[in-house]
Amino acid sequence: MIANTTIQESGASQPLLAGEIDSRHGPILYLEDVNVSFDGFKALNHLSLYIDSGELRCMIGPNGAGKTTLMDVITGKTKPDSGSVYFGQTINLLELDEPAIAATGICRKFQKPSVFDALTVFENLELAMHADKRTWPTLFYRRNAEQNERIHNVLDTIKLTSLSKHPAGILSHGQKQWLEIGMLLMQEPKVMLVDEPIAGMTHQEVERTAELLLSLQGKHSIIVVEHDMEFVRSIAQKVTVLHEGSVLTEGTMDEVQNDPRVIQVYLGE
Amino acid sequence: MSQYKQAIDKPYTLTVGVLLAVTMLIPLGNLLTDSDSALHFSAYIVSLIGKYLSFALLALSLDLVWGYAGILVLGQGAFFALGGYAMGMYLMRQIGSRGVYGNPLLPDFMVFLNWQELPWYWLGFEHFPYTLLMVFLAPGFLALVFGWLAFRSRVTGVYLSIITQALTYALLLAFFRNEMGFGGNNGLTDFKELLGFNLQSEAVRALLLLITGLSLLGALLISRWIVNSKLGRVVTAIRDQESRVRFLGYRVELFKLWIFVFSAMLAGLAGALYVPQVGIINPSEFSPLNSLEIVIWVAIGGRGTLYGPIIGAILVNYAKTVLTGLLPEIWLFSLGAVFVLVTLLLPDGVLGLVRNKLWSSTQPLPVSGVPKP
Amino acid sequence: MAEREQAIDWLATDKRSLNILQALQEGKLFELKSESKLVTVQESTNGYLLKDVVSGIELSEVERSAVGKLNLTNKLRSSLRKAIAQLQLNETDPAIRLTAVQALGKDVDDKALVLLSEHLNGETDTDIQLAIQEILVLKQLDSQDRSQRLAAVNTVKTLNSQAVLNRLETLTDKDAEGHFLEPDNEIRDLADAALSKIKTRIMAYAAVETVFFGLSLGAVLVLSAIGLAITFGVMGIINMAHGELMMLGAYTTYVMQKILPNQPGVALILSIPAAFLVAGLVGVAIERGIIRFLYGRPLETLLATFGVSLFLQQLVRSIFSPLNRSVTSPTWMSGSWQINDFLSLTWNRLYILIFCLLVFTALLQILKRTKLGLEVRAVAQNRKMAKAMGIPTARVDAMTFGLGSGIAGVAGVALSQITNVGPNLGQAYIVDSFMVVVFGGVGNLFGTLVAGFTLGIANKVLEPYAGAVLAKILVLVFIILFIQKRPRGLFPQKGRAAEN
Amino acid sequence: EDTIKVGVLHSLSGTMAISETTLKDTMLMLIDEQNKKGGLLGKKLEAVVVDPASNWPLFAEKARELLTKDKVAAIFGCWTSVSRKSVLPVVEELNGLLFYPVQYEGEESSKNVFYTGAAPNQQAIPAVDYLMNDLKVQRWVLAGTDYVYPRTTNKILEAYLKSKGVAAKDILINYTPFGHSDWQNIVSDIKKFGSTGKKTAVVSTINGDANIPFYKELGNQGISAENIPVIAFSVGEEELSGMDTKPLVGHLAAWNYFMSVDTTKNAAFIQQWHDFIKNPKRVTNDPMEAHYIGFNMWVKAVEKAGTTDPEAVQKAIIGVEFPNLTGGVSKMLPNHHISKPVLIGEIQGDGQFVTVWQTNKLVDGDAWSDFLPESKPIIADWTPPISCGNFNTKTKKCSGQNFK
Amino acid sequence: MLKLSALQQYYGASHTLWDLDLQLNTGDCLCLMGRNGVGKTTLLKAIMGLIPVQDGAIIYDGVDLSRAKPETRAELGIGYVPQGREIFPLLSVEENLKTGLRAAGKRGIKTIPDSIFEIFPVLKQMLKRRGGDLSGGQQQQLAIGRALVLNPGLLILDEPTEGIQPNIVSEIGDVIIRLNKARGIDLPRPAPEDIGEIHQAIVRIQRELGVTVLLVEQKLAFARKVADRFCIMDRGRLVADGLMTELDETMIKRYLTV
Ligand SMILES: Nc1ncnc2c1ncn2[C@@H]1O[C@H](COP(=O)(O)OP(=O)(O)OP(=O)(O)O)[C@@H](O)[C@H]1O
Ligand SMILES: Nc1ncnc2c1ncn2[C@@H]1O[C@H](COP(=O)(O)OP(=O)(O)OP(=O)(O)O)[C@@H](O)[C@H]1O
Ligand SMILES: NC(N)=O
Ligand SMILES: [Mg+2]
Ligand SMILES: [Mg+2]
Repeated sequence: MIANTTIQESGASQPLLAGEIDSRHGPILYLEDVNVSFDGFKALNHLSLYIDSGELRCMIGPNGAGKTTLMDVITGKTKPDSGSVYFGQTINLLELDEPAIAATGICRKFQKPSVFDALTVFENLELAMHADKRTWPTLFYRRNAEQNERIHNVLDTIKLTSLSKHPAGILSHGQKQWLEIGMLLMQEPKVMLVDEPIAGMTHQEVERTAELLLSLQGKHSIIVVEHDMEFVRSIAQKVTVLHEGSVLTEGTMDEVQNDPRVIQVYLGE
Repeated sequence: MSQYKQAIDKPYTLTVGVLLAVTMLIPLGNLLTDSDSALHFSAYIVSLIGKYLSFALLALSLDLVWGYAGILVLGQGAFFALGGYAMGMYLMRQIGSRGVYGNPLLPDFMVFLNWQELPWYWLGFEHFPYTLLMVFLAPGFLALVFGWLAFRSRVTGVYLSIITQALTYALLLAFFRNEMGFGGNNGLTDFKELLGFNLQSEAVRALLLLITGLSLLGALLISRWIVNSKLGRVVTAIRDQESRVRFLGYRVELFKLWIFVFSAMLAGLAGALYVPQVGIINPSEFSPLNSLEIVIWVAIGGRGTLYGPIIGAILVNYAKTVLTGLLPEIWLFSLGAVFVLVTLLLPDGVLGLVRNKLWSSTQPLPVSGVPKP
Repeated sequence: MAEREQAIDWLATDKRSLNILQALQEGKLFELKSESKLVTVQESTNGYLLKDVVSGIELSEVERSAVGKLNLTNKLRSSLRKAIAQLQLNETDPAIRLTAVQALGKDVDDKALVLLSEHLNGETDTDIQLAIQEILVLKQLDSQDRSQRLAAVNTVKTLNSQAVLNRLETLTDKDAEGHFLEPDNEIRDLADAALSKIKTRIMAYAAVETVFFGLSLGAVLVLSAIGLAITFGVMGIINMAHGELMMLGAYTTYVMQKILPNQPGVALILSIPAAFLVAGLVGVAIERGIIRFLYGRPLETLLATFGVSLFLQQLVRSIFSPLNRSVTSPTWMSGSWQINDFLSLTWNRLYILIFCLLVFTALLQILKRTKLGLEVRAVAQNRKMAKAMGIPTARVDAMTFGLGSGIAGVAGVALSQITNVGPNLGQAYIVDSFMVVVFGGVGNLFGTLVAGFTLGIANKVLEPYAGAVLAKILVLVFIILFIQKRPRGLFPQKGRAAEN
Repeated sequence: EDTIKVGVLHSLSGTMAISETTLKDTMLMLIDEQNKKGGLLGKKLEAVVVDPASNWPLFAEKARELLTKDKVAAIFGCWTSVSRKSVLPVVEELNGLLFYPVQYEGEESSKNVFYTGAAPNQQAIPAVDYLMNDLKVQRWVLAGTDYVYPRTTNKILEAYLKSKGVAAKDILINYTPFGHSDWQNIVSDIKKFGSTGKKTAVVSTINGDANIPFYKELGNQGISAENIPVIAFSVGEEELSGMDTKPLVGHLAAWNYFMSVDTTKNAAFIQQWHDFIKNPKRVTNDPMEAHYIGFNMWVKAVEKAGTTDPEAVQKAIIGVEFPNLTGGVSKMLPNHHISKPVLIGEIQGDGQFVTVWQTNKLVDGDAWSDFLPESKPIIADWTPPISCGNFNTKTKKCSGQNFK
Repeated sequence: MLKLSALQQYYGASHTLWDLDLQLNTGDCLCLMGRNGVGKTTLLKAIMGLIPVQDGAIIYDGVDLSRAKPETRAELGIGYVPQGREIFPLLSVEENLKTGLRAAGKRGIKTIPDSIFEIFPVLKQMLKRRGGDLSGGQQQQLAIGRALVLNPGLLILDEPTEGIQPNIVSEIGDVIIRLNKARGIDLPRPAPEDIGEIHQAIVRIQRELGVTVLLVEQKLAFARKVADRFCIMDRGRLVADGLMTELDETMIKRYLTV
């Protein structure tokens, strides 16, 4: 209901696209045998993971299991020690840096909300907006009516219309979370990596977020990391449990919830 | 567009207005009236203002990289000096055989150090268009190479600041060397003509001032257009959260490079305008302390505002002119005290004060109104 | 002056004149104008206290203008030196005899040669015997007897002596027409071999020397940077007045020496705590008066401290005049440790190197072992949270800034021993100091140490090939390129936190 | 009240304040004294002091300010050559007068500048003559700071030494940057260069601040004046007063004035200085004497011309004579340089010099060195018919300022 | 224990807290609720002294703290767990914990109490790791642990469950309850000869003293579990309060949904 108005056709119009994403064989994201270590500590340990096109995947796991690190690997922030990471069949993400990966259509919301404090809410969204992001076109860029409308739609979605002209620096924690989600929407990504979207949100806002994410699936492949089980339950189809840097188990919510190992390391009770 | 931009529009307009008035009035006054007219300004005033305006342009250039892109360049003077040297070389070549040794090709300092031929890098500087090109290209190229290396390797913060300082320091030492062929410590002096016009004539001085003023205005307009463009916002975003911008798909290093090179070229232009008006260019322009002073002008005026640095540069240099004449023995006390007081009392620079008093905007300001991350 | 030279020669023949000659050499010999009489003097409150030259009996006190000093020139000085050496050859103290022998050996004339060989017979001290033999064996090279010469060449090749080197070179040289100066092939070949042996040793000594030069330059860099490593590296304050704090330390040394004019060594040692206090207190005043209002606005500290630096410069100009001030080096800091003719290490540099390491260790201990160390870093990383944890940030800030400033002052004491004490002292070091801290990695004290020594040695290794200026340029370019490879210095802060 | 203004253009802050502040005080003293004598042309003199802050473009700006705003009759100022070069176009454009009191590299003669310091032939050449003839020096180190004055001086000296038969391998030339402070290698090299048994000397054109660490290092590495004397052209009493002179004793300097010279004029001058500056320990030095001579020559010229008009003073001052402090009578030459005695002194433990040699008559300052091929044919003569600062005697052409 | 009266706070010209009154009794566990941006964090910061208040009083244990430095408040035993964790990123976990020792030292605590590692074992494992390198959840645990070093009488927690895995969330809940109901750190098992009235008395006093807790929390379930009172803010004002059990759907609808 929300996304239909804000998210336009994506994919075909990517100007910076390094090539069509080939997902004919199913998965759009491939991670195989990925290892990351920090000063000897293995944050990701022979991790393999496949995400299908259009899928909404929930990712849970204890604190420090490596979920954020996984996103760091996919978005190019952290280079793994070994393993392979492919976007579609053809794009080797390990060869690309962060902006190049973003340009292929992989976007991310950070665990700690990170918005641009000095820019207004509006400008934050505008910056994120899908567009030609090279220097000269950016310099000569003019916003057209359609783009304007899109920004306003997203502002509505994230309920920040009234604050649109304020610097983002004055937003409260929860408002920043919303703004980041808005920025994600503006980017029209193929793959969305959403790290703990609902931290600091009220119960009702959580519901709205769930609705939003559900409406986006199908068009976008989404990975959501969250510790709020109620929320996860409300959106989950397939859930992956990460533990000590590798996949502990994968399955439907019910399967996972009843897995004794998951209960032991994560859910408790 | 947004409210706070309107808030800065007023002083901006005022700055533009005053600059325009000054740059038109003084030169036109001098060109059109007799020397005893009230509208006729002495060569002293004209070249003084010319110098201030060149410095203002230099400060503006630094504000672009520092105020907006957050790159604290401690070597901006290097680009200024390079532009200045390019212009100086042209002016030297213009002396021709009127030098003290009458050598038609070689500048005097080369003659008495027994240089036999003009070094290759001096070739072409007899042509003004080529010189004009080099005024932009020499600093631009240096900025391009240096910036490309540094930004690509993600050198940021103080590390970047200090290596820009190292850069200008290295250039200082290099230009001091007489073997470099730039006149060593004495630099380039004794200029006579620009485009065939006598540099000492009143009209040429007035015209130089006019050109400087118009360049400054032009640069201010372009800079404002840039910072209000989306590129300007990307650059501001980079200042606050560089890594986040990458994940939005922008090539941070290219944006930084763009603004860095543009700013270096502006600085080069400032240098080129400065040299014919003060009559000398010497390696001390490369000294790290000079570059530091530019930072001070920007900070005093208010960084991240474009017009603030212009006013800062003019104020500080005017203060210097006055104080070195009025309190020659103790003026450093007063200047030092001014720096301390401005920092303590006027966190947004002099312009912050003016802005708050005159336009008492309740809107937070783009740079310092928000707690820094 | 020529008359004086003759007089010295004449005096040299009489043992009793030693006092007079020494007084003359030390600049204590004056002429009492009214009586045209030579006296030695001692400074007293009202002028000079006169003493009889020979007996040393006190005579009277006169005004300064009543006496005129007997001036010396280089020529007189060298005659004097010889004359005194001749007379001292028979002193009882072997150390004095050794110096006398060495003095005579500097340029040996026939007279000295006879004197020395005579002396050798009666000499009991082995060191002195050796020294004399060395002089004599060199002379043997000029002997008429070929076998003696061959033997001499063989003996000298083990000596690390410049005189030997010069002599051997003349044995292997050609004259203008390309004929060898030395007609005897065998001697020449032997000399050649000996020469190459000595030269190999010289190369090794030169390498040691270069490393020492580098370390001592490095020590100066480290000393000047280490206070900044705290105020800038740890606290994040861009302290442009750092150089001026060093300057204050140097001026403290000057003042201490004024207070204790006759004990420059004691004054120097006392200057260390004094300079620490002076600079430290000024630092605390700067922090309490200015910087504390600027936390969270690091760039503004640059502006304010730049103002402070101008102020301090002008302050010393007003108090001490714009001229350089003369700081003396105590005797134990002067001269060098002469290992042999080809290697000597200057004492002042050696002491400064040691001093630098001491200061560094002390500082490291303070930051590691005391609570202050932890609290400083906590405050620097998150001031508000530090407050919320109960850390008295104001006190920590003042103490830390005071500590960094105090160390700058101590560095100033060291600098006073090698360079100008003047109002510009600070500016000469500020750029280098920042460079060292950044090159080492901000916030890493150990990095500062390694960076300082690295840059020092790099500079000194390059200098012989490139010259002083080019070497410095090359080092700067090296820093610029190095930072590309390691964007956070030699010892970067690692991990997630450092990335943003 | 009607006064005659005199501009004093010396740096009071920045790197050059160390040297120049004293000259500012000297000027104030001289002006003060002249006023006590009744002023000039019946008017009081008024000093206008500004601070060009060791910043070269600021020198030009301040010169312009003095001439345009304050309308000074003459400017006494500058120290470094580059500051003079910066001021030069301004005084020429505004037809002012500049009295420049420091020894310099020559190769210049402006209608508007009077060079009261030494030209190379009044300092460097006699110094080398002394070393060669009296000390029998055979090997030469020419060490200098890398700027025009040392470069030019050393070029002149190199040419001169070679003309005297010194081989190239016996000359070592070394340049260091301003404020160079780490002399370990260079001193070690000098030591090696001088240890071959041939008498070696260092001719130092090392400037200002670099000298203290240089001499410290010399002392510590055991180079004494007896083995390798250093003769300096930029180290005077004032520089010595900031040094620990113990290790320097016996090293040399060549100047046109020493404080220790025992003449009644000098004693009076020193007394006057001590009274004025209220510090009996302050020393006097060569550039002070240059200002003393220059100022008094200007006064005489103004009196002679009856006006302070620069044009008239320029004409009147040529040929004006004034007794210098060391015994001779200096004269303003047509090339705007003056005649001076050349003294060589050895440093004493108290920071004073003992004169060990001196020219028996005054030496005329030569603007264009005879030892540089390009300058040899050039002369300066500001009297008619030549009236030019660089007149080529071969081509009979005038270049530079009065280029036609 | 804590009494706020007529508190006013502004960010520049914008009025964030309006005339706020709040009372916390010893042993209370109060949950502050409200939508995003209504001023909850602001209020906690004001209590901690991290932002100045323009007017009103903050009385803690009878002392007016409204102008006191944050350091003083920490020394008096107010522990603060900020939103967003605010770990010292370059200090190791151990050093992070040690930062509280100066203030704690005033009340006799010289070393990091072992009980903290019992509550959060992960901290013991990562003692030498830089705080900034920890995962989000690990940092949150560190932040709570750090506040506990002060052995606080009043513990302020700003959304402490944010980003924490479920089993730890419930543990944190238990911890809060335990701290609140009893004075946190369990006493060592007494030696047999000590068992007696004195020991009993100490235990009783401690239990009665309990840590007072002021909590901001959005997760209803969690809030219901740990808190015994609630308090709702809207646009800088207190609009409702009561016992946790009294928090009903209408109130939730009215104040907590958008
Ligand atoms: N740069 C680093 N240096 C050292 N250890 C690191 C670094 N980055 C991450 N780690 C460690 O790697 C592990 C995985 O961290 P990560 O942030 O991926 O966890 P997570 O699954 O996102 O946890 P959470 O749910 O708490 O956010 C953690 O134990 C963390 O301490
Ligand atoms: N530094 C600031 N300057 C101006 N306004 C601010 C500042 N910080 C916060 N605000 C505003 O004050 C209001 C209250 O913010 P606060 O952080 O206290 O909200 P909150 O109730 O904690 O929200 P959340 O649940 O999202 O954390 C918000 O509307 C916010 O925009
Ligand atoms: N002229 C000089 N000494 O610079
Ligand atoms: Mg995470
Ligand atoms: Mg909050």
